[in-house]
Amino acid sequence: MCRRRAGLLDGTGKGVREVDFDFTEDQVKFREKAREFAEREFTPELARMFDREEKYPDEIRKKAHAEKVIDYSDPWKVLIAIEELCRQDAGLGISATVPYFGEEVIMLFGSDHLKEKYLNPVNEGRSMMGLAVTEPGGGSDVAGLKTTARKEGKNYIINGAKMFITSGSIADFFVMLVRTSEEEKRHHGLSAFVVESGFPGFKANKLKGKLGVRATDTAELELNNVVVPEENLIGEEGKGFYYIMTFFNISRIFVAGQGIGIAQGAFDRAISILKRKGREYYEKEDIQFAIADMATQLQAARLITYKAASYLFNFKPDPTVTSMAKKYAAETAVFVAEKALEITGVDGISSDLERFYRDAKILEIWEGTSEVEKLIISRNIVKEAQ
Amino acid sequence: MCRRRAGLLDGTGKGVREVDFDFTEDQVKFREKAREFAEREFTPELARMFDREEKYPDEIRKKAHAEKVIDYSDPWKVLIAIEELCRQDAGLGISATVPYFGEEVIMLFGSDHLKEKYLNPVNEGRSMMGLAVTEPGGGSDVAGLKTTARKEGKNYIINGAKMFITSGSIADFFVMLVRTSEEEKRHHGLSAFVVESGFPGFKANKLKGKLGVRATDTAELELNNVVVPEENLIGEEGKGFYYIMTFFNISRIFVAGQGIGIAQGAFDRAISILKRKGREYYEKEDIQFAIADMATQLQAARLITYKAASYLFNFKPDPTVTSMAKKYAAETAVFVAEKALEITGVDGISSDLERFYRDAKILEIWEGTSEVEKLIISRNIVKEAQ
Amino acid sequence: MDQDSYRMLRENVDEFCTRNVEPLALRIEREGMPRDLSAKSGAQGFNTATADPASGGSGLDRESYLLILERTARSSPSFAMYLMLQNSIACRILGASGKSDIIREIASGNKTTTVDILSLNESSSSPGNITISDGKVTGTIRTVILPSSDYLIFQHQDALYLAKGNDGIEILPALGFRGLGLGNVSLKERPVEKIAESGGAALIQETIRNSGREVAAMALGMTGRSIDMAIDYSRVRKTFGRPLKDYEPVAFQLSGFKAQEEHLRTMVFFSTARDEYIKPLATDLARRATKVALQVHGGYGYLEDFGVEKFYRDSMTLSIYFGPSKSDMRVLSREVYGEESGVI
Amino acid sequence: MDQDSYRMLRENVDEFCTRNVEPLALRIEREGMPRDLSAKSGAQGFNTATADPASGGSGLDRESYLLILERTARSSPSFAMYLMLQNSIACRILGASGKSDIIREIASGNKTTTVDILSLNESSSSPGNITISDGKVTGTIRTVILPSSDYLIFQHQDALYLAKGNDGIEILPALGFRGLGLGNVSLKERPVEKIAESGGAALIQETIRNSGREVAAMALGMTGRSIDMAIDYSRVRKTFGRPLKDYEPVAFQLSGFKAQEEHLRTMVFFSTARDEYIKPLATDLARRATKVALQVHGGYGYLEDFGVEKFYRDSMTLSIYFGPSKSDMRVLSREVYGEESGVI
Repeated sequence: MCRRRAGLLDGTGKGVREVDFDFTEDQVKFREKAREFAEREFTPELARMFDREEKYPDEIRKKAHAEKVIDYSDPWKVLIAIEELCRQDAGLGISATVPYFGEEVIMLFGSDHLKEKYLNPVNEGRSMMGLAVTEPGGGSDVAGLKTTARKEGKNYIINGAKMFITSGSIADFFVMLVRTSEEEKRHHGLSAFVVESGFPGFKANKLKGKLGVRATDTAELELNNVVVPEENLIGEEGKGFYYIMTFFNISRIFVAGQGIGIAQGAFDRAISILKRKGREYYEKEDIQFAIADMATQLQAARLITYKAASYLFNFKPDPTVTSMAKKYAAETAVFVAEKALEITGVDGISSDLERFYRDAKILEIWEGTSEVEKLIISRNIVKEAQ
Repeated sequence: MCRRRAGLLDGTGKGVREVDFDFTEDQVKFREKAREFAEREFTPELARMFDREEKYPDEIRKKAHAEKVIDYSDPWKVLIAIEELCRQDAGLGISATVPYFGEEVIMLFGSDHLKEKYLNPVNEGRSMMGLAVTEPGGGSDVAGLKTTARKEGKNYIINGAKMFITSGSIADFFVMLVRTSEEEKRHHGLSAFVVESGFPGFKANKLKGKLGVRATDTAELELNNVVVPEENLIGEEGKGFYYIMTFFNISRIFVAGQGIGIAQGAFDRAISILKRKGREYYEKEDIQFAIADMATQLQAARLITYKAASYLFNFKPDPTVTSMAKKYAAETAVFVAEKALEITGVDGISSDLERFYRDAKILEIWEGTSEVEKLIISRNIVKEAQ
Repeated sequence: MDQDSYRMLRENVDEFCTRNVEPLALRIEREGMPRDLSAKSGAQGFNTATADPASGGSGLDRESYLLILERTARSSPSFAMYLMLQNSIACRILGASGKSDIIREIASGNKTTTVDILSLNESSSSPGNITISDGKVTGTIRTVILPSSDYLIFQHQDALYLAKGNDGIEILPALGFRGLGLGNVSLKERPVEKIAESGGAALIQETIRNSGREVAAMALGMTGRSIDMAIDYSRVRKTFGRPLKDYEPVAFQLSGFKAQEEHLRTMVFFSTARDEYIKPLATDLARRATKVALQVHGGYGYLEDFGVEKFYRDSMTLSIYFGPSKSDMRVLSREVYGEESGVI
Repeated sequence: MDQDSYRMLRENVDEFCTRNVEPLALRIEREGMPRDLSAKSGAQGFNTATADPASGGSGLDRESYLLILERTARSSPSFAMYLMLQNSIACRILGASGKSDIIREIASGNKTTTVDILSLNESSSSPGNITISDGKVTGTIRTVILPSSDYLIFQHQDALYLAKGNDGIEILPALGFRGLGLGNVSLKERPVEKIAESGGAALIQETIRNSGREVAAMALGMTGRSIDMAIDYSRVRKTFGRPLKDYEPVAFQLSGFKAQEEHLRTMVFFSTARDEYIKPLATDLARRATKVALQVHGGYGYLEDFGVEKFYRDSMTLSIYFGPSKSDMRVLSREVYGEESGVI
């Protein structure tokens, strides 16, 4: 069959473009760069220390920015960096990529004024931003959120609370989704604002004691009559829900990238422990079966993620595939980390592997729990089926 | 992020090629053609009839050939045809694509004489071929096979038996792997021959009562002093094992195609039954969760298969990914068929869906059990890890 | 039942199976239950094991009956399902309706009875389309197990009816229990007897609900036999120069299933756990075990002749025909929560 | 144990936990077991529950001991593991070595003892590197649970040794049982007492093997508590306008786990099934249940404050520390096959 194929190509010389699974040379090089950075900067000692002390690694953020490991000019490179950084350590890796979290909302829907005032400093590494959507007792039910913004003259007055906000106690400002009117269709009453942490009435309480990704900062926000100038409204009033959902369809791909990274990192470590244990250990069939299952699922997660990314980055996003990527990569991170501990036993659980197991679990929860992703996937599919 | 990406492309105009998940227009059209053929020819009544009567559908083979549904000039089209045909019915679908089974061995390693004498009639639809490797009590341990070929003058005399040979009682000839010498490394003593079913001493006993793919023909072959002319030796003596393993690295991709087809077919039928049952049934969360899991795994299996195919069809085969594709697509077929029955219950199990459940299981057995695929995957991966 | 009677009954059933069921197992799958097997089984008292002796039943206790189901399912799940359909389903309904004449016919094995149970399954959307007037029934009853039965019991507008014979059967694909078949039964102006004025659906459903441990007993037999076959096969089949049993994953997995089988046996026969709990545990085990048993057999497992693939089909079918039941889950959930839950 | 004594002991342990363990649960995770908790628990007789009263033990029966482990694991698996380490592991070995003086110290809670069990685990490749001469030990004993113990029992060249104190601990990442910690213990020219000439490894291994049901009891407590927390949470937490418990998958899944918990309880306390069989069943259930419990809590589940994430960590750790044991499987496999199997 191979020869015939050759014959065909030789014969017609069409050289048609077809399914292609390889990255460009440029992307491959960038991946090496990101990996090299992570291996150099994210030493096991540092990773353990930040995990233990639950500190945000600001030095690492600065270095990553200085070395252009986070290159927002090419989304593929962002995805690749997330993967390679999380592969070394999810807490530090996410911390390095998180200062820009939420940026696309302003980029896509914000005024030039907002872009200039808020995004430029972020992109220059002088400022950090965050996204504030979830509320206490809220979670996946975004349309049900209760924090309100009331128009008064040229300002909005915000009251309420936000929960599980990444970089909540360290970011300079947030893209925040709040309720501006009581519409019958609840999601029509939501709007997005830029809210600075320096605004009077803004308070952040850092949440200590997370199961994993402990280097990242997470906080509960309190908003007591916070006065926000009307020019900080992003886009139009009442469109906030749509903006945020658009954003999630982008960011879920990056969460999938975190999943691949964590899974790959856990896998790497398991293989290296097994090789250290020796041939008679890793050549047992049950171990080999587990390795094959892990590697296959990891390969599959990688491909779904790249497919979703390829569609999005070429301006034809497919929300179904995006949700599949998020769900499957999260499952894969949890599955691989779990299997990695199983096949390495005492050696594994007393090593850095244990952190990957703890880190992985958040992926099934944040930016849409796996349950919510499944509902999205299923609804779309059933709708499309004739 | 999307806009920036645009900016980059506009700015540099590089238009670099990157990961791409879409088929060409030509391939998409061919898929429609194959689907249309299967839907027209593989009626549920016919599929049930051939399943019940365990008959090989020779008329369908002829039609498929006449309508060029099996277009061996492009391996992508072969893969696509296998998928779309098995999606409608695996028994009929495999039957239509199986006359050529083993062809690549002669194509890649056979003499011009063999190609002319044996392959031309096959490609013209006038003849059927098969592959005879497995032996009674043999299975995955190919190197351990016992059928012998003894040189006598200008002939080889073959004695032994072959088991589970697809098209065994209907093919005109077989690519057969036999032992030509007793080497210490067992697989060095194997050679491949073209053996005609018309040769004296050749006998085929059709195996009735398979769990699934019952339209396909399966037989046990007995070889009693079968005289095979020396020009029917494929390539060199002692290289047979290598030829067959090379072939399996091609054919496993097509088995993966069968898996995707069966999984997709089971999925289609489940969705259509659910839609008939009505909204209050399929909108139950447990059903939606199942649909999402099925669809995601199917998507993943598709992508691994296409990746393996893309590598092979571009002359850079990756045996690890090929084995992943075979294993994962087979698992997916079994998983999706099983879930499909679970979520459709009595309605599903009393419909054609039950056949998909039976058909799927063979994929975890033939052309390398899932266990063997896992050992291949794991060995390669551990070897590659530094 | 004490250990001795248990062992004696077990030996008795096993001998019956070795002599009468095992040799026919393949034929039952291909051509259906032979009539004389029902007669022989009737002579042993199996057909109406638990029915009241006053109405022609054998009056065995439940444990004995469960043992019969387990042991016969090892040879032929179709035959075990036949016994269960006559005993747990038909006889209980006939007993409640005072139709002891028919129980006597079942006991002898001369006649068979079926009950339309699947259309009451929550996963079924095909209640058929029958009309009854002047004591005559017309229409189709869909997805009937053992559609060729002499008697057919079904509910219509909550009344319970008994029809004799039928006016044609459309055979449906049957994944499992092929010895009984599955079909849509046509009835044309056929006389029916109303055997209960109301509560028909409830009676059938309750009968099914009360058969959870019986279903588990069948699953136990299917698990045990298929794993035993795989163990035997793993002793003789060599690969890469060693018997399969020498490989850890094979030996440990099959041994693990034997341990689970033993545990399930304890649960089916001796535990006070609820039937609703034991049933899904059992069907789930059977599905997993039979799949592994088939896989261990490789290509041979895919052939009817080797007798292992039927367990794969039948265990899946059993789990569909008798579960999973959302109403069971809702009852359990209500208990756990002490209030309504799982309502959407 | 009759129903009444069972209930009384249970109430007693629960009250102890409510008063003394529950309020400290988070602190135990973060800072380790406070010394005065061991004293209080010693006063209740928990520290040496099953040891011979003649050597300072409480002489409770095994069921009582299992109950203590289950109930304390509901509040703090670390504390339960502490009790198990003192009781099932240390006291049994000390008892066999006639060291009743140390058992008395354990009983009072004044001293803690640990045993190097993990280096004998099949999955461990780090036996450490110690040398003993002239009654002094030098080197590192790796992966020790509760490394800060006052006494450390370990085997070396098959003899059994007891060391007092240590010369430094390298803290290792500990996924679970953080209240005890995990570390490499350094010993430098430290005096040791040889407490058995030979059979040291076998004694430790046997002690672990005999603790299967104890491990299962802990898993039971962890399963039960995490699911109870998830059920409570599902009542109060609303999403899309309805409490979580109203959704079928939530309610049915959690209820299903409660049923499995009940079943496991029966097995742990009342069944005659082998410990090797109950243990993996229990740890597997705990792993699945705690994962679901965490997931039901959403983001809150990810926070230590809510007390559910520790069960997720601890159940995984329990299943690694105490299994899966290939030697157990090989024994089972030998029984099933009646000959060697699973050897490659």
